[in-house]
Amino acid sequence: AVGCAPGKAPGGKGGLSSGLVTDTGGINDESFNQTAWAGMEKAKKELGADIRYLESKRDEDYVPNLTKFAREGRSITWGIGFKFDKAIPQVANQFPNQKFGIVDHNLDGKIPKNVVAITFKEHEGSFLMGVIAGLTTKTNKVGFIGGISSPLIKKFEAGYRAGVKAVNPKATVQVAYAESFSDAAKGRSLAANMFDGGVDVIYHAAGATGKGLFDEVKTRPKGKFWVIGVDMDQSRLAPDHTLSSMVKRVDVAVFNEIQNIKENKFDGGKEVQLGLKENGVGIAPTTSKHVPKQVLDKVEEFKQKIIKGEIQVPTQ
Amino acid sequence: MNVVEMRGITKRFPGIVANDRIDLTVKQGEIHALLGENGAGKSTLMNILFGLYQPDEGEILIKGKPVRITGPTVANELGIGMVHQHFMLVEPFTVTDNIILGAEPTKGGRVQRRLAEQKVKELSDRYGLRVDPRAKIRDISVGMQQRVEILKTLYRGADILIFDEPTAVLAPQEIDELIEIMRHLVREGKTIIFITHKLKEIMRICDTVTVIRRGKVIRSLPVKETNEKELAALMVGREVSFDIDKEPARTKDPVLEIENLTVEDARGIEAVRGLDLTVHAGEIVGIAGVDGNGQTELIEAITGLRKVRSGSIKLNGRNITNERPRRITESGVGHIPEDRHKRGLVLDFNMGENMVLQTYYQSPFSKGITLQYPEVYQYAQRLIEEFDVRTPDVYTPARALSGGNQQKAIIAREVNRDPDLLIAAQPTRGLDVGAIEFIHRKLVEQRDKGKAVLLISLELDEVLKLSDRIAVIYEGKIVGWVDPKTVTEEQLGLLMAGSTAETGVSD
Amino acid sequence: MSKINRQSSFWVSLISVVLGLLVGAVAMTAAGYSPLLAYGALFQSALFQPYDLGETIRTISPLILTGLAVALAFRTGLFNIGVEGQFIMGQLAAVIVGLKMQLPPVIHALVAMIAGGLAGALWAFLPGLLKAKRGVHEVITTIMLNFIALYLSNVLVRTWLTNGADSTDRIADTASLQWSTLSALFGGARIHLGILFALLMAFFMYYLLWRTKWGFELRAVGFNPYASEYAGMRVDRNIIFSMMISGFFAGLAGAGELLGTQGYLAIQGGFTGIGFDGIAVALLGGNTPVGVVLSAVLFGVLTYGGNNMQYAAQVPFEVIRIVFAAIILFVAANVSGWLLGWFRSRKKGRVESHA
Amino acid sequence: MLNTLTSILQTTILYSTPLILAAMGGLYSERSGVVNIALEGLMTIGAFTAAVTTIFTGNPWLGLLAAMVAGILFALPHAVASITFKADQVVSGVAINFLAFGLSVYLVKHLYNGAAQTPVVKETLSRMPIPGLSDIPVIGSALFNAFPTTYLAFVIVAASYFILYYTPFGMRLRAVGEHPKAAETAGVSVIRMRYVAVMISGALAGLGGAGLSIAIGSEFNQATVAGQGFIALAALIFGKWHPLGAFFAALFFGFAVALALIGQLFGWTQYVPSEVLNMLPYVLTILALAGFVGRAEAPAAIGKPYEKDSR
Ligand SMILES: Nc1ncnc2c1ncn2[C@@H]1O[C@H](COP(=O)(O)OP(=O)(O)OP(=O)(O)O)[C@@H](O)[C@H]1O
Ligand SMILES: Nc1ncnc2c1ncn2[C@@H]1O[C@H](COP(=O)(O)OP(=O)(O)OP(=O)(O)O)[C@@H](O)[C@H]1O
Ligand SMILES: [Mg+2]
Ligand SMILES: [Mg+2]
Repeated sequence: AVGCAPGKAPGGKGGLSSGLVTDTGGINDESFNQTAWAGMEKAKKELGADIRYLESKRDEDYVPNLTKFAREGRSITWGIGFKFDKAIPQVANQFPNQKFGIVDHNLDGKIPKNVVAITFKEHEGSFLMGVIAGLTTKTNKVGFIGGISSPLIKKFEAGYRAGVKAVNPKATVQVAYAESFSDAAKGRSLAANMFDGGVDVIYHAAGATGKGLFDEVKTRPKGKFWVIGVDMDQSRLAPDHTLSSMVKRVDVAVFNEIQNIKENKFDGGKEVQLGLKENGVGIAPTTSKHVPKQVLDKVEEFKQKIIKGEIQVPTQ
Repeated sequence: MNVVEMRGITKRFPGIVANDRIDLTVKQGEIHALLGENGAGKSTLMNILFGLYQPDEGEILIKGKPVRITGPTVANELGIGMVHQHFMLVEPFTVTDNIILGAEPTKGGRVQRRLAEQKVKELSDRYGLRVDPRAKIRDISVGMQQRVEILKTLYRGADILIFDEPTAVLAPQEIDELIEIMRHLVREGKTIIFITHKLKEIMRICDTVTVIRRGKVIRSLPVKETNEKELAALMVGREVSFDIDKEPARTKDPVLEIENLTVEDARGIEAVRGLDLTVHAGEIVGIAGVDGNGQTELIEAITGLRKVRSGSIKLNGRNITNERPRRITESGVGHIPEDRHKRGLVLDFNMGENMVLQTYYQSPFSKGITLQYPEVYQYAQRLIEEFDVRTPDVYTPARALSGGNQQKAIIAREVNRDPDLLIAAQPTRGLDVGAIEFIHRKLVEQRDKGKAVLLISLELDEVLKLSDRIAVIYEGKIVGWVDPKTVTEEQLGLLMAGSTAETGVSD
Repeated sequence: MSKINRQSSFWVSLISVVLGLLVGAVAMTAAGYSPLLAYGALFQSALFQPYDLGETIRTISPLILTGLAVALAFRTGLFNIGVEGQFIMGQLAAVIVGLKMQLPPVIHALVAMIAGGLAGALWAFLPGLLKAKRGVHEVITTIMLNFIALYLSNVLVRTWLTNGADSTDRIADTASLQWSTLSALFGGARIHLGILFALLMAFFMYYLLWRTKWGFELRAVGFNPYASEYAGMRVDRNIIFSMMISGFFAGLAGAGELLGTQGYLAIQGGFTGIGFDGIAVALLGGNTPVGVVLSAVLFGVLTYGGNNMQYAAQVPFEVIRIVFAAIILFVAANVSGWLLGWFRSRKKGRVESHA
Repeated sequence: MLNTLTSILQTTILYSTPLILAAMGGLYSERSGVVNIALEGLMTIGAFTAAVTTIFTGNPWLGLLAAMVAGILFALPHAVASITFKADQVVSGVAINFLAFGLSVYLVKHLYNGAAQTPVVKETLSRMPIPGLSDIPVIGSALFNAFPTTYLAFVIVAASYFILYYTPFGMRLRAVGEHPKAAETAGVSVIRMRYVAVMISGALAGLGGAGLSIAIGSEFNQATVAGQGFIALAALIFGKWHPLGAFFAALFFGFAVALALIGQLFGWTQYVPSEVLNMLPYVLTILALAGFVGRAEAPAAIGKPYEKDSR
């Protein structure tokens, strides 16, 4: 069945409008939902778009939330996070005249014409984190803490491993999954045990579980124990102990697509992959605070190699 | 001097006036009996005196002074102590802890148990109340629990003691002991208010008796000027016959045959040890014994509620040892359980449902998988009328009935199933004489219809009156058989206490 | 358990609901939001459009079932706090049948539903068994099994059902509970036949407990296991049986959600909370089938409509949870009964003083 | 090897501390006869209050205090409903859970611009080594280089044991939970004892929650407590309503979590998926219950509202 006629399109300059549906993390999750919203706000400021968001309490809420924006006739409706992989195509098919965007999933290549799928090459960014970790470690033991063992998180792990290996073949990578994105205590325990076992740099891709990592490292001597953040620049969680963060520019991606719509350049049915080359992933600006110049140079060198395709970063 | 004067006490509960302008005067140093049917309002009146309930009207004077007893603490301060009908003891606590609860001696915030135990010991020596200060309540006999209750009041310095049906749960020896204790207490200057359904006890030790019926005082008179017959009539409002017209038993084939039975109690200790027992059709066999000598385990073993270690139980010649309760019930066993609230009824079920508790799955109450409620209620209605169970209707939950009526309902259910063997455990505990009379008649009726009846009771009177033969149980064994027509209470008492039989009839 | 099964009258419940909404209004006003705007948005969005109505009914369906699951356990003297885990197991079984079996349309869905119910029943079997045979408190075992179900479902999704993906493929269309005619009627909402199962189970619970001989046993055991044993009933068997029926309901709820609403199973970071909501639904519904259905409707309306409150009035959704809490408290403490009594006595007093 | 032992011990303690505190809270309430399924909600409100207070004042000790006060305040409706209004205790506990969860997240969103979590708490409680003791090999750094909340938990367990079994207050509390009418006739106010017990339970559960947000962790979000209140309840029942029993049950659970975590670091995930490892604590608990713990004797009067005018 085709959805009922779109309601009155919301205002905004030139009728430009965008809706964002968060996953269960909520709008201010200090992660991709928040970054995505930052992109929306930029679109409001610079493009005059009318922007709204809806938070999802449960996975079942994705469809009605997306539908709500679609019925309002928003220029584009976003589903933020890989968990939208089933909801977006479903709603997009119900509303063939509306446009949609999904972040962090390529819908396995079966992307409807009215959908743009944005994915990030987290492995590339993670590779650079591996480079930093591999060059920083004194003990030749580095760690990785994952949230839930899922393909997306494994991508972080794989890139990181490759990065470490590329600069420090002697170093070993200790890996643990908390099987939760919200258990800070578990994150902290894992971190403490890794540190006690001789690890001196830990990278995480574990959401709020990862915050336990910062809690733990803060209590340890400065300059000896390091952590690397993810998604946003997390340096402020432990300014004296954070080497770097692997940032994902969801904001840029979201903004760009809204701009495309405004300029009638929307190109649906395709996956937009954002890697180092597209500035979709990268290293946090605060990295220079603790990471010495020669390491940064090395990072830059690898970055260029990846961009040029000289290095293929594995994804699993 | 009047230590207690209650004037015009009225207490209403929803739908009932439990105490209707009651006057009660108790003199210093006397044992004052309160007598009345079940539900007459005795406990209510005493709960008011002890501060648990507040009267709606009326006043109370203690030692001549008007008082307002707003709670047990106030009652304690006024020197009033109460031994309740249902014991107020904390099971997992020790004797000492129960006695000192609420008035603990402390030092530096810590309970002084050593000191308390010493005090308990002193008190118990002084009044002849034997207890083990360190034993847990759940491990001691009912008699000792009652002594703990008395000690509790004495420890708080009570000199007006209320005993609410203290003898209902005691064996004969224990009753004798209690009576001694009460006399001792009076000699020490205490005053006692004594509630009982047993007229004999009133005649034995009381000075004054006040009879209550339906919440009103009928009469208060010195015990010397009355007799059992008159008291019974006053209480019930009609003549009560104490004797049962019993024809000689016409004994037929054995119905229940138990050989060499061994059963463990809940703690895994052997409670029944190699017991033999036979009950024939057409007779009532009474089991006499002090509480805790394996009676409960014996019944539970026969009815399938407890596993048998060894030995055999046969019903009409068929082995039913360790069969499930349902099979045993179906093969013809009826059981009036000793704890009616725990085993006998589902208090939240209505009377109709309770009346088919064992037979709900049989025709006509069930058809296929469905219950046939109209049939259930019809049947229940019939039983309720036949057995004169006082309940508004069959849809009333069992919880709402008085103890006597609950018991009548159970008896109606069990008797009506027409079992070959009827086990009656404490069938009249806590009931008034009217109800007792009714139940006794029903048991004899069963016998006369050619059924086998096994009666287990702590009430010696009852056992003597109803039984055709009496088996004495001691430490899990039948230690002797006696003929109720010839045996004396003294002889029976001795046997129950474990002294080897010199008299008695053999099996 | 007698008190917990007390049935409160319709008026008492209604007054509690109104009072609960008032509490929510106070919470909103205190934080500077407009309760009128918020509640307006709530009810408007839950009920007025066919699409939303359909989605509201979809929200209600699993709540009825998890509510029934908790209620049935309570009725028989058990506290099944493990509905959440049984729900997950129901989802898991349904997705397995939906993906791995090939069957004709209606039959496929039916088989998947039944598989879900049975998986829930099986997951409840263990706590029932441990309670019956070893006296282990069902509250602990069911709490533990909730977590085990969560991890089990995740590992199976990642390893066996997919090649290391975050979520499974969609189930075969033959297994879907969605019915296009029905969806079309409700503007394309995901309303599905789960609601029929839910209502059917409500009737089933009523019939089982109050019309059959097994129900007689289950209730007797719930009220008084000792008397039931005395009456020849198998107490242990009944405990297991009732846990399993409870789990069956919970499993159906999970299967219905999967086959009707989601169509696939994803790796979960935590519980959905539908099982815990079931506790509240059951308690508010006085543990009767009709009560459960009505309170599920209330919960469903508030839950689905609550999403719109934030959108339309910027009020955080969580205020709805405060409203739930207040309603439950008011019903439990019989505040409205107390108020009614007070009101009547005042009215009576006034009449008398006039006379 | 010794290092591993230390790690396991340390993780055990870290993970069980909040459970111990909440279980002790549950102990008071349930021993007085009031079921406390609200532990989860009380921990939530404690965690929330502690985080917000510490952010505002910069003093985590004030945070702890505020968490206890908030716990008491939130236990009150449970007390009023289930003691005074004689509501079913499970129902009222469930309501408290809803209330605590709803209100805390509602307030977080209100206070912090729609965020699902508080900002990071800067002044958290950190590990406090006890001079001398913390140098003991193996156990030293695990037991005596712990968070203040851990020491508090240990002290509270010991104190609870003493209070329950050696003071008049404890005797009365237990009596009220076993046979309230008996206590009443002995001059103990059942109502007052139960109120006090439920409030203590709020304070301790609040403290347990605070540990999660300002000691082990450094923020409050809706997943901060994530079922630990229920696990504390399970530990209480597992420990048969005894302070030491509940203590060891909570430790046991923490130990199982530690095993699962450390197992990963030893690379056990090569053989079993990490989800399976993370199931370990729950599986072990069930095995322990089924294997050798068995039947638990609840306080006799638990769950029954006390009605003065009844028998
Ligand atoms: N708490 C109560 N609520 C309502 N009615 C009560 C309550 N307590 C007693 N009653 C009613 O008051 C009446 C008097 O009860 P009471 O317990 O005083 O009788 P009793 O003389 O002690 O009887 P028994 O010999 O069986 O002990 C009974 O009809 C009983 O139904
Ligand atoms: N809370 C209550 N509400 C209503 N009625 C009550 C309550 N408590 C007691 N009753 C009434 O008390 C009466 C039973 O009291 P009674 O003392 O006669 O029983 P009983 O003979 O003492 O029972 P038993 O000795 O077997 O315990 C019943 O009529 C019952 O309705
Ligand atoms: Mg009485
Ligand atoms: Mg009585």
